Amino acid sequence: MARYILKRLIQSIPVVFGITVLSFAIMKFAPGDPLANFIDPTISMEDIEASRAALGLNDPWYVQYAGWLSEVARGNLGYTYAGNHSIRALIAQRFPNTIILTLSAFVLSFAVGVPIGVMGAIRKNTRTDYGLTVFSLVGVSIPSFFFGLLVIYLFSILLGVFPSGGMVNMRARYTGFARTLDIAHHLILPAIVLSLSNIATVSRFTRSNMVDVLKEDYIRTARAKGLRRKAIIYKHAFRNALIPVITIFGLSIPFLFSGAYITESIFNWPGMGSLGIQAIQDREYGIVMALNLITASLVLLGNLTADVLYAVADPRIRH
Amino acid sequence: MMQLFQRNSFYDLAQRRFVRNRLAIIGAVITAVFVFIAIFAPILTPYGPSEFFFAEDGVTYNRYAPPSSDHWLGTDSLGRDVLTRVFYGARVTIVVAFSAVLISTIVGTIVGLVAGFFGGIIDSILMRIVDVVISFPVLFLLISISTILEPSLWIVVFAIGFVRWTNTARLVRGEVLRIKQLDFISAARGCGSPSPKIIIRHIIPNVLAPVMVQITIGTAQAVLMEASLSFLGVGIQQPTPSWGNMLIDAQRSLVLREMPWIWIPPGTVTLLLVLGIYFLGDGLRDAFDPKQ
Amino acid sequence: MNHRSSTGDILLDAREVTKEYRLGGAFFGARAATLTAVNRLTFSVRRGETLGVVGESGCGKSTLGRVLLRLEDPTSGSVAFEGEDIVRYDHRKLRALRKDMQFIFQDPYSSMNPKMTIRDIVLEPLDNYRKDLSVARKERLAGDLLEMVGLTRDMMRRYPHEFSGGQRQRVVIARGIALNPKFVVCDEVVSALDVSVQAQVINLLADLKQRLSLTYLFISHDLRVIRHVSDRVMVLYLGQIMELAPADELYEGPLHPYTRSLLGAISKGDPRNRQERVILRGEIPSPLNAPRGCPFATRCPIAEARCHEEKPPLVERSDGHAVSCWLV
Amino acid sequence: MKDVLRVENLTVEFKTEEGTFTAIEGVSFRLGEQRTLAIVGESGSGKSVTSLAIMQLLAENGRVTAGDIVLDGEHLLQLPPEQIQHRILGQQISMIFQEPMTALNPILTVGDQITEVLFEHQDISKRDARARAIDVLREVGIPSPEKRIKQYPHELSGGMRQRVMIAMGLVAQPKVMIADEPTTALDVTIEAQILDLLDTLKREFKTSILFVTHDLNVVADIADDVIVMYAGEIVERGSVLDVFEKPKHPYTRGLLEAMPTLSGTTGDLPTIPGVVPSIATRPAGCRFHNRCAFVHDRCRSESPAVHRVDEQDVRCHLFDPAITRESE
Repeated sequence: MARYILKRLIQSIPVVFGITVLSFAIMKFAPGDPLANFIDPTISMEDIEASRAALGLNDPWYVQYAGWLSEVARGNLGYTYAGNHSIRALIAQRFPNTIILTLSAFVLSFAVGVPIGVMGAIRKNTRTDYGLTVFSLVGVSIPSFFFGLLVIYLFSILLGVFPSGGMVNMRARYTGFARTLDIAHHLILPAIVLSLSNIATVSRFTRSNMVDVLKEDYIRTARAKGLRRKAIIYKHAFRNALIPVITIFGLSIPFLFSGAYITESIFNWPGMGSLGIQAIQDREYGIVMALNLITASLVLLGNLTADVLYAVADPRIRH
Repeated sequence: MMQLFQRNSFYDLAQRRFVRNRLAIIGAVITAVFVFIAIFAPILTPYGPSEFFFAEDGVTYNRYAPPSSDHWLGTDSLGRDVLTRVFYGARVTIVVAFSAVLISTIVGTIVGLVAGFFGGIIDSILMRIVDVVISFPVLFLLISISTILEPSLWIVVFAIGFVRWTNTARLVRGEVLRIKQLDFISAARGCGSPSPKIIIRHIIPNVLAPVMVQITIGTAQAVLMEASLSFLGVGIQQPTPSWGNMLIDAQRSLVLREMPWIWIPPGTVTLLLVLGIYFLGDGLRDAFDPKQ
Repeated sequence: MNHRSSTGDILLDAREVTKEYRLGGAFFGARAATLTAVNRLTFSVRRGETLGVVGESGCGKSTLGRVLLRLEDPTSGSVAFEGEDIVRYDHRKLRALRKDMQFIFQDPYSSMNPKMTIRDIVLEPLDNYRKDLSVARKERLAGDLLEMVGLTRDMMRRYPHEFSGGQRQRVVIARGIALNPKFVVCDEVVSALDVSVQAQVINLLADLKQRLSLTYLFISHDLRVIRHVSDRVMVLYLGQIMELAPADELYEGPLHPYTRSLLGAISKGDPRNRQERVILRGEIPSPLNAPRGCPFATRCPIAEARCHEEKPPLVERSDGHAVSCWLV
Repeated sequence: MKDVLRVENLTVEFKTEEGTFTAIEGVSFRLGEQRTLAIVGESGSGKSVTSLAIMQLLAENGRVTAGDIVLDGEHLLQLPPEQIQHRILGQQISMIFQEPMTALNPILTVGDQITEVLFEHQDISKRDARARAIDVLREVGIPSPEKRIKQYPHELSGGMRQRVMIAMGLVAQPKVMIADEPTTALDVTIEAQILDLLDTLKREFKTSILFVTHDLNVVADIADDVIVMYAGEIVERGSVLDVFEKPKHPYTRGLLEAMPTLSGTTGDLPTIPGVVPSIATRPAGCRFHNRCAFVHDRCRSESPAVHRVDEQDVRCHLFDPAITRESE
């Protein structure tokens, strides 16, 4: 088991390296100079050159990469071109908000998706199953921004039960538990929007696994043993069907971070997604690079966790 | 029970199962309708996609006009006909999605075939590259690429193709590894067929079915990606209509609140097209499924 | 078939043939386990004979067949076919060789490409080697082959899944003899078939052998089938030869305790005579940690201390009966 | 002798996309106390469908359309499903399968899979259940059962897994155990062990065995009585001695002759021509007529009745007492 984890860790070293290279490369290919925004017609060419040199923009790419990498390794993500703010501080400010949103969506995806999938499988080819299948297909088909707008239109404009955006009520300035409740109130719509297509994916995957497992020989054995239906479905089928669902854990993470870009911008949620969109518009490559790096690392970590969980759940790998 | 199905190739069988699947047929019809609209947009609507309409005073633009007999779905913030833009938007969406999937399928299939067939160090390198690409959240990567390279239709195509080839590569590699184990590959080797012939005659025909399913799913996802990029302003740019960029206006409270004709139609057609393609893909998968 | 136990010249000669597989990571930290599927086998196949190879799972019989035809490369050892060592053959020479050596697979379901018609399947070897022939000529030839194996020409346009197991196995045989090979490895060719069909295929193979002067290496786990088809029989256990003898000799006077146990364990097919079964205790050890001495020592009813320590050599007696056992 | 299991006129249909097919028709037999009855047949004969129908484990599209199944005086087909599940399956009748690897749940321990049978049907403490599981594992010949009970199926060899299956089948001491090809996936020496074990346990547990197989040699070794099935019908029924020594039905005779024997056969094996018909291609009249050497006009049109000859039942016109025949 320890050896297995070690092996997976070592395998991810080249991937981490690749991630940093790709993050860096994307930014280096960028046309347009971040300094262009600051060119003051009154300052001299020498001054521009001097400030370029100070920012290291004249060095060859590999020097820049090496310098950047060693800084990153020390936890320094650099500073913004404009205002010289610490990127680490900027992201640290947004990071928890994105985690709150994605984590809620993550929990929602599995808490809702798995039962739907199981229900579809055990009622296979009934009206319930067809209904759930169509629901899942709609879930993966609806563009999240459209769904977000529909939800805002319905629940905040027409019904007025949920706020249309933000994370806290700016006017009320709640504190303590009331503040938590307020955040939860703001969280509900974006979490639903972010999780919908993941719910659909999880339920489709769970259903097809469960359908396959129910065809297995050991299910027939369980029936031959005279076990009651519940024991067959939950003890024998469900637990086996759930093991592959763990792989979706890992896959959900990049998916949810992607979704957070859109969801956060629709709901004005102050997270990394909206920061990223802003950074792209401002050509703050340092921020974009840092965000890419952080999310890619989280994804890697998520996949690793999923692999370990998989091994824990499946005795065939555990040994 | 195999002898029940006399005189039928694999595809005849699949076709019969497909036709029996009601959702699949609905999906095929929806997809066909949108392709039809995309091709015949200029005939289906009397207006141009960027044609501005004037109000009755003849001076100001007829902005935000509600649905009427002239403009069945009203006009948008610049006084353009919404229905016309929905029709032309289908063109953009379908061209982008199909091209992106074409690229990703070709690249992904080649990478998957090479990695799976030759194995060893080539396989390890190619698969680590795939690992790197899939570690990035798709939209991050898409946004990064399409902003850096100055958004345009072909950049969007390239960006979507770039993030999607990995899925096909993994799928094809897995299938190749499975097929390589089967006796008929040894048999082909044993009767003197060289590697290129084995790939072309024995492996490719047997990965075709899952790749076809992957193409449909990929197309559906490409439609969503393009719409998302355009919605975020880093995809298809005005004045070219795209279902995604038609929804940008809806982020303004007034439009969202008072003018549903501007944002409901493009959102709904996106949903319909993607749903149709998914129905189609599901139908294909069930039809090809040997377990049935 | 065993009535023609000719002592003709040697067609194929295997010396110390070994095939190892490395399992698990060739990865630092994890030590790679080595599975020795075939362990230094030395034997020869005479022109015109059927050499039966029998053994239980994990004995390496299928690997042996694949290695002899170089569908897989041996880890060490040599294989001489008509006097030439084929282990060092390059691509081109190997291709020429394939014409003379064919493999017929166990599973008639996976040994044909499901997307190809019977015509294309039977034509594939001809397309590769008989470029001199016109398509029409080759098609006629394919039709002849189908008829030769008891099928009809009108099956050419159909697909494998439209046929029963026995019919498919006939198609596979037609493909196998298309190039008029000298040596054919039959790997469990009748194991997947119903009894009533199995006999048909066995007869067909015997008939083809006669007509085309073939030499067979016939691999099976079924001692009865092996007895029926073989001139000589080789008994494998954990990748090593336990006993090699003319079929009658081996079945009537088995020398190795493993051969005796095998023959004792299988049913006589006679309900009056069922008490005589010899029950061999224990299980086949994993080829991953095969015993150091005689591979059979862990289960052998008469094993002595020496058997666990030292590997017995395969000793051939005057009458062509070879045994690898310290106690015989 | 008392009959533990009585099957009368059992008919099973399957609904498929291609229409509704009758898989087995008019199957009747009796299984005596502590007897072993073998159902033997080739693929598509309906032998497995028969056993699954008794266990009410048919696939969703299968349905018993006629007949009666009486287990120890209870008419199973008239019991509600909950009763079958709660009182009958696992408790009074159990079943073991061909592939012990896939028939065991990979993520549950051996002990868990055995004890759950007890928890389901009996009021028993955890401790007692565990003790019973260890006992029964010891009975089926598994060494150090206290350790094995905590292991997962993949940690056991094929033979050991099948022993675990048998332990599971016997732990509740059922009246009948159905064994569906229990040795087909096993090696010869392991097969011998398992057959021997089943024979011993039958006596110890006072259980009757319904043994389903395609292998006549196994039948010769284990059965008291035999049913031969072909294309969904019973064609012959009798004691194992009678059926092996005086086979009546042309199909039974063909099968027995088509098997190569250990004592050595030369030349062509006698064969049954043609292929085993699939469920959709069964011929009219006698279902065997297109492969039968004794076919006459009546066979092609009229389905034969079952005739009593000596101590055997035969479904064949040749044995119709109403017809006086000059030769036989």
